[in-house]
Amino acid sequence: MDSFWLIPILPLVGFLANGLVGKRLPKQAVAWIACLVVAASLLLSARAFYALMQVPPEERHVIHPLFTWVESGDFVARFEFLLDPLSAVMMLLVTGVGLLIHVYSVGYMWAGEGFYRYFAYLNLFMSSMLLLVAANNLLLMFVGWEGVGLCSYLLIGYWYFKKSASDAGKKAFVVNRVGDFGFLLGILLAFLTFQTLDFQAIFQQLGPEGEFAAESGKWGTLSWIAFLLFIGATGKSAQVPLYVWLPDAMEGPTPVSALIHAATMVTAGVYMVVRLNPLYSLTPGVSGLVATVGIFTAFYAATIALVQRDIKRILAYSTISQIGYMFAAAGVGGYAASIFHLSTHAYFKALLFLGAGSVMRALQNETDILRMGGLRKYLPVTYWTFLAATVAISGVPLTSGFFSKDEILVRSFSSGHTVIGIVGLATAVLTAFYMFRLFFLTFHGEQRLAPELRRGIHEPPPSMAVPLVLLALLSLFGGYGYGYLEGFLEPVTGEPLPARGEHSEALVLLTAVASGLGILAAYLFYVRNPTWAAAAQQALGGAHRLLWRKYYVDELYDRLFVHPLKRVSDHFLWRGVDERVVDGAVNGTAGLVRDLSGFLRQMQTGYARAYATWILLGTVGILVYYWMGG
Amino acid sequence: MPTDLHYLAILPEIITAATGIAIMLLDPFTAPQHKGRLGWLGVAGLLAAGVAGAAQSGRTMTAFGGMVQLDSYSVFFRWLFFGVSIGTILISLQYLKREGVHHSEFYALVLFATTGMSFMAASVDLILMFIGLETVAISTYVLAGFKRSDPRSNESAVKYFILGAFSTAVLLYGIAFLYGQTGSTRFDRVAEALSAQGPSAFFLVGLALLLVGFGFKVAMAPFHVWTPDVYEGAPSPVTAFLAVGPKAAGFAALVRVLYSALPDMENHWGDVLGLVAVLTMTVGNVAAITQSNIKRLLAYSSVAHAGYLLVGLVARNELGISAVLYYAVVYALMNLGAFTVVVIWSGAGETRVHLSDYAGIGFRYPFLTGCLSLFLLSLIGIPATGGFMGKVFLFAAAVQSHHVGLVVIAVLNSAVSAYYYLRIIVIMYMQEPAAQVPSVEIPVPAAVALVLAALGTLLTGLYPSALLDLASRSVLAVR
Amino acid sequence: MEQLIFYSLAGATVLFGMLVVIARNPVHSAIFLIGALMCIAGLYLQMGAEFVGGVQILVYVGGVMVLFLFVIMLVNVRTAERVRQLSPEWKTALLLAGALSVELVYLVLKGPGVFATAAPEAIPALQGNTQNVGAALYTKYLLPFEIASVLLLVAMIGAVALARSRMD
Amino acid sequence: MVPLNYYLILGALLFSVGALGVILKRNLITMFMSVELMLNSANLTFLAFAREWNQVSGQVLVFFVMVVAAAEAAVGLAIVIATYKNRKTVNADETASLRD
Repeated sequence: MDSFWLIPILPLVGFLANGLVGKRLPKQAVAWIACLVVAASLLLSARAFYALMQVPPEERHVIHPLFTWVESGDFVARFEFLLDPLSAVMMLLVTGVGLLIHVYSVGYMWAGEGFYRYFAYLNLFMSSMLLLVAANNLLLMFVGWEGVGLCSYLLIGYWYFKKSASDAGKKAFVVNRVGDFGFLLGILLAFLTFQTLDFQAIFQQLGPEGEFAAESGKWGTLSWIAFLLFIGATGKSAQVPLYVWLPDAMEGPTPVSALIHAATMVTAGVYMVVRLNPLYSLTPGVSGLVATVGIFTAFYAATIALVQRDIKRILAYSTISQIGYMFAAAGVGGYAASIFHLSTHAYFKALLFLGAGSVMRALQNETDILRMGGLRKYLPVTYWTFLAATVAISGVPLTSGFFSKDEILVRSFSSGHTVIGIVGLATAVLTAFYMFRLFFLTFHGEQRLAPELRRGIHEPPPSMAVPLVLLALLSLFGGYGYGYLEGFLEPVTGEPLPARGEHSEALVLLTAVASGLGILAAYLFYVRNPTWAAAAQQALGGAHRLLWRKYYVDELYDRLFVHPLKRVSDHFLWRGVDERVVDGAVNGTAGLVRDLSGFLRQMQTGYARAYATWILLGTVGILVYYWMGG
Repeated sequence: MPTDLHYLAILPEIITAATGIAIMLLDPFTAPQHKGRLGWLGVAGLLAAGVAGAAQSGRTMTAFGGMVQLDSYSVFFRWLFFGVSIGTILISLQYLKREGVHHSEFYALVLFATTGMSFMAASVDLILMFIGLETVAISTYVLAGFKRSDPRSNESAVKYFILGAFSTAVLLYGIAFLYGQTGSTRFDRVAEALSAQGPSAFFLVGLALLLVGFGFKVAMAPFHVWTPDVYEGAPSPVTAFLAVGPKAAGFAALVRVLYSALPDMENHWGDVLGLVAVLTMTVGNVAAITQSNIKRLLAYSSVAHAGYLLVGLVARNELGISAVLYYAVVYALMNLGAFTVVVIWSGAGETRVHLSDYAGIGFRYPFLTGCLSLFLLSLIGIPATGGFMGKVFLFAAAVQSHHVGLVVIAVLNSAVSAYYYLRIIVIMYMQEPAAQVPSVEIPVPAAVALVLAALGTLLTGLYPSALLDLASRSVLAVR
Repeated sequence: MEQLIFYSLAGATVLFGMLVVIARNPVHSAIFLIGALMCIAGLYLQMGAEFVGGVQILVYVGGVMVLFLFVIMLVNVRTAERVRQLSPEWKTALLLAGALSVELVYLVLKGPGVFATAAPEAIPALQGNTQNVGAALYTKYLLPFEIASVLLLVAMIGAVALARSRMD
Repeated sequence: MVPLNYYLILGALLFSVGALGVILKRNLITMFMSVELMLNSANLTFLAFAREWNQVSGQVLVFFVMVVAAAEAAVGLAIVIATYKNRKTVNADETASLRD
């Protein structure tokens, strides 16, 4: 158990090795290094997990200090890792899925240039993600938080020669900075409030003996902290209103989308909320907001996914939607349910992306599902594994997704959040519909491929197929351990809510029905009567366009934020009005007012006397301030 | 006759000044192709001065009639200044040769400016501080115009000089009022008189004019207007020096004046500096967004960073000043580093300073661009770099003293700043290179400076305790 | 009488100062500036600061201003004269300078005005103003004095480095 | 004896006139001359205060300021000459190629 601190360090070693000398190594060596360090981390995680299971629940809490990071007066932050049930589950998940995707990547990225660079970034990402998960204080968590963001940006823009890719990278970075702004403020406010950033010390103050009472009904400091941190979560986990970067992030290599933008990084926000559950439990106002934002995002993103045509974008909106479920669960107090869905989602969404990657690889990077169809007979392995993931995400009974989704709905209803439960059910129908639409259009029906693509469609090599199969098994059967998981997490997430209410059997049925409805509809529209789809699109012209353009949110943000900022910088501080206009305004009979505004515009005219004027203006300003105030 | 003529207390400054004089004396006996040796002599002198400073660390004493104070604070800044000057000389050696202005005056002036900066941090008397400041100013006027056949360098020097002289006059007028009110220029006497009389009108005038004078030196808005033009036109190593050395010296003296001489007016200067900090950050960052010349961009970035440093001053607590000291070091490391890359890449005649000249060179010059990326990430404030820790300390200090609004604006600003720093990285790694990527060689001394700056940036981010401890111990001398 | 001298010197100083700003020809400006400096020297003498007054005339008027005149001649006044001397934003400039003077005067009047005169500094009983200043320079102000000499060295090196004819 | 305030007001006026000159003039040399006016007003203020305090140190300070002014003049005029050699102008407005 003591060696668990190596888990985040090992991938860092891999990053350094590949980053520094990878250029000179053969590709095999690069791949082995990258995969082996992750495999070693996986082994250590498994060992740590096993070791935790052996000790009684109240002892499942190990801290490994590395060194004192910062110490100045009251301000102390240690570089130390925390091993408890929550971090153990997360580490196991991250390293497990991470290893499979590393292996898959070897085959997927083999042909391209910069092989070593890709794996160096990927290792760095693993290291940052594990740091985020293992951190024992908010500041260290923020380091991991920023680190994964940076890697995500590097990997989105990996194909930097594509303008769309580098633009998407920038967008991801900038949007995430907005979220991080909230996160950092939250950390600072937490420090101001608790005088510490250590999780345990904070929780102690939040506990029954601490001085903080629950802020039910009023919005106090605790609520502000929780709210600011949640802003960070909406950025990283792509929730409304900061979700806009994730669909664009699909410009990155597909395994990256699978690992970072589906299975792990984007769930960091959920992890953070669950990690800080004592805080969120005391702030029902913010928890309600978390649940509302989550379920709204789930529904909203699902509606957009209904009409998209790009296979990866559909999956991206589906990711946004599923993470919305996780937030909804966390918001209604179902922290264990949230982590449960997080893990099942990691399996099936990683699998969906890897499957999509396999399809794209076979079709030379075609992503438009309207130009696929009938691939079932060419790609049997991909077909069957993709089907496993699709039934799981659609919540077909007895698959992993069914159990986790059902659990979330049960939590919502039993805690009295009926509206959230109902919207959740509706979203489940939509999910089943758009996922099977994707599935049918890709693998069934007539072949709509461009003729030049029809030749040379072939299954991926074993290094890619094996991860697909393993993930398929997890997607199908990964949901059976929930009872155990809930008990295991109890020291962190607290007592589970009063056991499932009397309606839970009915809910199981409802969940199953919802998924069945969606699948049936998709079958009718896209397999049985393909003409219906076109007719529906015709009939719903306006609504369809609204969804197709994703509610025009990108355009709206451009109008609201990007353009004004540009205009301010272009016109106010820049060159501004050109010299003639200023001179003309001043030379003529212009009044004093225009004189002054002329000055404002020509802050950087290059004239020394204008600069002296600014200095003098500042002097007069300060003197006036003191005159008035002093 | 003062009885405290402790020359040992100013030994490091004596060494730097004497080295400067020695360089000028040896100049006629040095063949033009060997002028570099005089630069190395300067480095040796600075190292010796640093050692002399180290020998005195831990001691506290005043000397020369209570004009200069040897304490951990002055030792801290001495090391910073000596380091900055060594870095400047290292990156200048090749540059001066390349630009055909290899005169030993350059090294001598850097050393004299270092002497002046040292005195700015160590003086506890307004008049000594003023003379130190002027020594720095006059040396740097000349350095800015050192490429005297280059019209851009001329223009840079002209603007710097005229505006510098202007702000000097304002500062001096302020000192006159403080002297008039208190009958002394010594910080402790001024503080005594202030606590006895309260903030009268003359104190207010004096403070206001003092803030303007220092505002010019450290480039606070709206007194920053000279920075972009002067930084753009000056020879790049000089720009690096200007952005780092005199600015840090300005902060060193400003902190000392405000805390030692005018502590009882802290609400007066705190309020104004709070407003100025907001203005400075915002103007610097917003203006940097559309710059296309990298020197200009870094100039605005240095304005913005002056704003962050002010946040620590406004916090008015121990962590705040420690953070200012900490960030001054980190800021020096990352800026010297970034400018070193600019110096190397700009090529003969500094022709490659446009952002588009950096297009696609990322994988051709992995060492240069890797270092530059690191410095830029640190300027953004990405964790694991010194820039991040520095900002955390600054903002935490302000939060501790309940300046939450200020911190919100500061954090928002640093979020905005990510955009333009990132643009450079994007251009380097993600754009098509120009038709032919020019080849540059990386001179060894500059490479050494680059590696040291990069290591420092990383080290201060990964293990900030050591430096922060040093900074917080140094602060005790001021408070 | 004292008042009368003050008023006339002060009036002349301000007048010369304004003429420096108003004059079109830089040579005229320089000559007006010399006038202003002389008047200020007179004020110094009136305040009993003979040494400083002497230095003002010797160094400022005799040295610095002559340097100014040399440079003006060197850079060819003819071309300098033809350009417009005043900046187009003169209204704003006047407004700002006016505001500055009003503020400063107001704050001066608001200030304490008369001080509880402190005890004179304990300076060895030397005869005359010049001796006193000299004694202070070499005792209490020894360190600034030495640094000032470095400053002058810097100025010398700098001026030579910038203005010498091309040797490179 | 002339009251202190008279000198201070004279100093304030002279300072303002000097500042006006800097922001108004276009000729580098006359701009610099205006700065000299400002420095002198500071000196006058120093001396007036020194007389009020009955101290000699104020005079010493003035002496130092004169040293500084002389040094500034030497360097400043050298810069002007260097500029003139390259641009054939001492007009500050024509020395404005560095700008946003």
